[in-house]
Amino acid sequence: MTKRSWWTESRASAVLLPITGLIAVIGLWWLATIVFAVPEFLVPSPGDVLVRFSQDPVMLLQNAGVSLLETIQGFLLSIVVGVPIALLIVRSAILERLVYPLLLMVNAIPKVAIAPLLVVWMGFGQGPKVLMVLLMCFFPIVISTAQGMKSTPVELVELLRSLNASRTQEFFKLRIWHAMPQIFTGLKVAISLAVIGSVIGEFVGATQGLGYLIQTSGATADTALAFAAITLLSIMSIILFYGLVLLEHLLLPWAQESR
Amino acid sequence: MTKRSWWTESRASAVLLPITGLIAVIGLWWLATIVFAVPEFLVPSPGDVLVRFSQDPVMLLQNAGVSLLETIQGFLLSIVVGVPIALLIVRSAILERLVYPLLLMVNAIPKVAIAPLLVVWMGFGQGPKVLMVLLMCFFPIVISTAQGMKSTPVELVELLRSLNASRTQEFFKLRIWHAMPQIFTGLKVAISLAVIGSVIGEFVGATQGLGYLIQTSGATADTALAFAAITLLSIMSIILFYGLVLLEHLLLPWAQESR
Amino acid sequence: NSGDDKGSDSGLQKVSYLTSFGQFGREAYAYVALEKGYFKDAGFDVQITPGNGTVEVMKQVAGGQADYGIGDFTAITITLGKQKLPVTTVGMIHQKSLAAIVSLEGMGIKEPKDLVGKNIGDQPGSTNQVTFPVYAQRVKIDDKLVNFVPAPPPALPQLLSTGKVQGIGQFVVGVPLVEKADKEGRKAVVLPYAAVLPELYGNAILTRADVAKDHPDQVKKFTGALLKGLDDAMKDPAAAAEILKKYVPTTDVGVATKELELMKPNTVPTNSGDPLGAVDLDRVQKILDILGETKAITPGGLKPADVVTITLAPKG
Amino acid sequence: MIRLDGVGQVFDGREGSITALEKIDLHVRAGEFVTLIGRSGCGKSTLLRLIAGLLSPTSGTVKVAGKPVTGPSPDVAFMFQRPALLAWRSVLSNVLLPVELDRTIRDRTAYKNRAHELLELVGLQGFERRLPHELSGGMQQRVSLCRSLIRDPQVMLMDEPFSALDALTRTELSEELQRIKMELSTTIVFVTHSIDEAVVLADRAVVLSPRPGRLRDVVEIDIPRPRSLGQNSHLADVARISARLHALLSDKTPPVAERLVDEVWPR
Amino acid sequence: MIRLDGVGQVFDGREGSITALEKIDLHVRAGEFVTLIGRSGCGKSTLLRLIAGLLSPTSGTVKVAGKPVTGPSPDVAFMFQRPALLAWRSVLSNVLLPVELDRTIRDRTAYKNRAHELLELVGLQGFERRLPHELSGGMQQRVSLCRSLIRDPQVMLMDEPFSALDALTRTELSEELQRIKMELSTTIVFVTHSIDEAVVLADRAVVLSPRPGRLRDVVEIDIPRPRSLGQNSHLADVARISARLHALLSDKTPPVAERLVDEVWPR
Ligand SMILES: Nc1ncnc2c1ncn2[C@@H]1O[C@H](COP(=O)(O)OP(=O)(O)OP(=O)(O)O)[C@@H](O)[C@H]1O
Ligand SMILES: Nc1ncnc2c1ncn2[C@@H]1O[C@H](COP(=O)(O)OP(=O)(O)OP(=O)(O)O)[C@@H](O)[C@H]1O
Ligand SMILES: [Mg+2]
Ligand SMILES: [Mg+2]
Repeated sequence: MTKRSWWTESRASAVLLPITGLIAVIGLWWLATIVFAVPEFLVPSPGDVLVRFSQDPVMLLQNAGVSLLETIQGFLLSIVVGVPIALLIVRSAILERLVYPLLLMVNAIPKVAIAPLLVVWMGFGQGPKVLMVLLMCFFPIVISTAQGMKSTPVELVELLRSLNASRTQEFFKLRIWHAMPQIFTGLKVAISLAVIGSVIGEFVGATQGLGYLIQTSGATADTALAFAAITLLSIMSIILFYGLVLLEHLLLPWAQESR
Repeated sequence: MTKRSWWTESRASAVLLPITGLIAVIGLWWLATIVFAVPEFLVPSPGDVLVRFSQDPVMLLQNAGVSLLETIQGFLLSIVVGVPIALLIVRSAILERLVYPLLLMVNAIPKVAIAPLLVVWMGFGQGPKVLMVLLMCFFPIVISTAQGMKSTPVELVELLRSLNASRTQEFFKLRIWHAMPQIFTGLKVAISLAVIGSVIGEFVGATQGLGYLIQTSGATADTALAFAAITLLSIMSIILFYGLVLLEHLLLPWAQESR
Repeated sequence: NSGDDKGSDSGLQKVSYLTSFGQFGREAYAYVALEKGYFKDAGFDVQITPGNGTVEVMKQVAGGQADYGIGDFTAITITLGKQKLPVTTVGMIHQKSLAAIVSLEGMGIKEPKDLVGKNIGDQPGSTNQVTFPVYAQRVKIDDKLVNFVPAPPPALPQLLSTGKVQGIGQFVVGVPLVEKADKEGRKAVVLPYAAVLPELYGNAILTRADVAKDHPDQVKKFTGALLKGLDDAMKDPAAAAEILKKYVPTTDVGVATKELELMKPNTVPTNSGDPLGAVDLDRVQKILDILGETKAITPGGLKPADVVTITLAPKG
Repeated sequence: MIRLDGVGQVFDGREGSITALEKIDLHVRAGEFVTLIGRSGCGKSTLLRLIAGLLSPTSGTVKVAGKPVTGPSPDVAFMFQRPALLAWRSVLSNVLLPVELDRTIRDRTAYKNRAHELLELVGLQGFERRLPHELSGGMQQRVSLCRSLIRDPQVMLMDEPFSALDALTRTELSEELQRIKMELSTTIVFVTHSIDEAVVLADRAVVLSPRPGRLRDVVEIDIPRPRSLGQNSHLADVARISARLHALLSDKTPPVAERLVDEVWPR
Repeated sequence: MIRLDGVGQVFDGREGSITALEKIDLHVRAGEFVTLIGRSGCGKSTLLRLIAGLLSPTSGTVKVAGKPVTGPSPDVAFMFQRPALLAWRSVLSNVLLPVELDRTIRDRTAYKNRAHELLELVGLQGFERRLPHELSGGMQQRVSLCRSLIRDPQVMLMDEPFSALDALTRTELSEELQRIKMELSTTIVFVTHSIDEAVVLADRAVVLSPRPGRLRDVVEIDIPRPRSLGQNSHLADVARISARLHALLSDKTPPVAERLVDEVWPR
């Protein structure tokens, strides 16, 4: 039967369940710190983190805002850069074979290792942070867009060809649409990486942002602050992820999921 | 016409073109260092890197071997962990909503920030490195497996249901297979992250591996060594990636690509 | 933000400055100079950015992203021995090295001899690790019998207090942090290198070689202002920590004050009469010799002038 | 065997809901061959999906073998309107899928032989190891047909099984289907667009009216078996009934379901 | 209009190659209505794909309007065997796809009206804004049919356009198709499994032999138009030609292609 219970279908559950999950996770974390008597300087309990957060809520949120902005800028940029690259890759097998090694090489570089380099090149502004986000998250976007477009059924491609569609039309009227669900999968992977990218970017030469906080607090043994920052980061990442899920729901009503 | 030139189809091109691409990249790098007169301490030229490599080829390759092993172990582990999680997620919407926040939270943590924590917990062995690889790369695997399985056509799911297949059979006879192309997309994203994961793992408490080399050389301004290590890393990543491409080709002859 | 980029709105010259690492109490003096207007009086509009360790600071200064920076003199020397980065030092912050091996009570380390057979966590390539062979020689132990475990600086206190390592490479000013990190409240055991290696300097002021050559007056004015901040910070550490807190809200004033107090003896010039920040060429030569001896640099490969622009160093 | 009482089905969509079926009362006896005929979009596939338990009705009840349908059952085989082959499986292993999924089956070789037999019957010998995308549309449909025949279910629901087949193959397969029905007394509900097919195969032909699908009429077909799609010895009978069905299908007046049930319902 | 000379098509697969077509010589005149008939899997779709330029023959040449086919052309419309609708587009915008893709078209509102007209013709009024998955199989096929009719191409290639349609809809649509053909003198190649359809619609019926597909015979049908699928005033003619086609299809002897060409080829 394809019927579902009201609970699975309801909007309330779509919001309440993730929150329950989150609370469960935090509960587990709390329990673990108590049961294993984890010292606070290693892993502070959620309580410690909350206390630390309440000491400087404005400062923490401001820094989170900085990271969020970089994340979103870099993420959008990587869509703008990644999708056209994917188009090229799908368009020509030769180009694909020439371009992939380059992408792989760039992608294989541990970003932490080149963060300082970016600063030396681009200074201490937002530039290198946004670039870092881009570097972190463009690859999943490129690859899932490309694979999605390549998996367009031959039948539909032939339809467009028989209608004498130009290659451009083939991409924008067919392949991109067909690939949408897979593109969203790529975006969902990318968004988490984007968040991390902003943090890694802020490890070097930043004076604000959650990455800066983590860096500073790590070195001042203010573990609670580091965890408060990481928690904010996780929340940011979760919100962005569910934002994408929502967007997918709104934009792709035709993409049926089967369970 | 679905005809292709012999060149696009030939096996030679599948090997030669990527190599050409690679050489082009290296050429560009070389050119850039000359044209912009990039000082060696910032970005050494491929020549410098090659010279540095030839000074210690065995040492470098040995360290690369260590990283490779960790990468592969962690990667396989994350398949073993990730696919069952994806199964659970697809199986139940409620579980999905409960589990995703946890995954997202774990995934959102900047791994560099918790590398020391892993060492504190697990000591200086290979353990924390493999775990780091796992943490880095399980998410793309989970999400692409889950999305791939969810996108199984309703028609085929109904077929299996009408044949009275158990849920387990539905997953192992249908969904997993249908998701295969998308799983491979996830694996391709994951493998690059896995390589980086091993390096980040080696930043802390390691005495061998490419990450250790990068860390050491970074601190002694032996930029050429760092770049030699990064180059090896890239090569490793490229080889692993194309290994997956080959595997996909062998395992999924039915997965047609359209261009 | 290059050296001769004049004419901002306020008529001040925009200058960027890098701390040696992060924004700890030990870096407070720059903020003191900023807060008290010493930089402004000298004609500078200074932007302070946290650095990421000596080598990165050197690269960023050499690459033109920063005009001045702070780095450990030994690390600077070793790096310059390997790579001719276009940087030079124009003054000292620490007249004695802050390098030390730090342990906690009850871990079996009371004196240098106890180090044998122990695990010491440290950042690869740090001053502590690189000069350890010399230190070992002076305290008459075999450096090969001490096992260094590489780990990044932020992880070190955690590794130590969980007993994964029995000692860590740390600056003496880091001791309050180590003690704060240990929730069992154990006291730190400190083995400062300066006790047996009085020749070594600590942090030095870095600038680009061409700036030092073309704009010596500017450099002198800048170091003057910075050292004035250092002087104030040493005279009243608590006030300096408060100033730091203003700029870096995450600062723990207590720890910062303690750091500055611990740092104080190391900033005092060894030759009486020398001003704050002075450089002694003979000592520089001695350091070069020591590093040559341990093969940290090629023996005879560097001359003092390659490392220091002595003409710009503060003089009495 | 199959009993529908006041069954209705409404689909909700973003552009409003569609009433696919309304007040369907139908009883199919055990061993009966019922063809379901009606204009495209009148709800034939939906009706089949309801019986198969792939859909639960928005109103009314569906019973198979006396039990209310709550989900698919092993005794009911369903052949879909589209071939629904698994792209990664060869023709043979697509046909054997139902056997593979049934864990109560011990002796699989017997089924393997049966699969080869069936494939030969539908003219696909030599294609056993091919993948679905190497087949033509009609060949795919034939594979799907073999798959639904591989086990001998009590009830077979077939959604336009012969639509992509040529006249000859169609004739051959309709004979096989009748043979199976007679040997095993399988209950068959067979959707078709072809009046010929409806007449030649069925014990009764059920005519649905277009949207919303209601029962327009049920026509008893009492021509002796075996009958053949091609040459037919009962041409007159076939023609008469065909004309009747044709008229029923063309009729534009809405059916009076209640009255029809009273008249035609076999109680 | 369409000319095939010695056309052959071999598919290579992992399990060996399949010869789908062999030595096909065929000439379709401008404005002619040719039906293509043959057993399932004999190569009808392949032949159509060759003419459409979606496939290039492994041997021989294909010419349309005197020019060798190297790829799809705007003058040739193709209706696929499967509906091939874009899942993310409404029915209306699926129908309008060909217009949307043609950048030479200025006046789109005229086409919009035409689309509504066509949808009404096939009985899909009220479904304009639905998504394909909300339609039944036959409804999807009708949308696909409307799509192929929206522009008035010189050549129309139709692969079993009526296979999922009921008899009535089929009759109505066959009339529309003949009307289009006569008004615009469109050249139509029409694949079908139904001998009736082949006879009633065609000027000539081309019979292919099963694997490898060869031209078995070409039958001229000289019944006056308009003809109707349902009631027919030329019953005797239709019956005669149907019988002929039936015999040709059942014939198990391999065709002698060369001889046939000599006999039947209109030069
Ligand atoms: N892509 C392909 N790869 C391999 N073989 C193919 C392919 N397409 C068609 N064939 C083979 O070519 C032959 C003719 O196929 P085609 O689709 O033209 O048949 P058809 O006459 O249209 O049949 P139907 O009436 O069942 O649609 C078949 O034997 C089929 O197996
Ligand atoms: N999943 C669905 N969502 C919305 N409407 C649906 C869905 N499935 C079917 N319908 C609607 O229900 C009606 C009946 O559809 P059904 O598939 O049962 O028709 P059918 O008689 O099988 O037609 P055909 O002969 O064309 O296959 C149609 O009007 C169709 O639009
Ligand atoms: Mg149907
Ligand atoms: Mg076909």
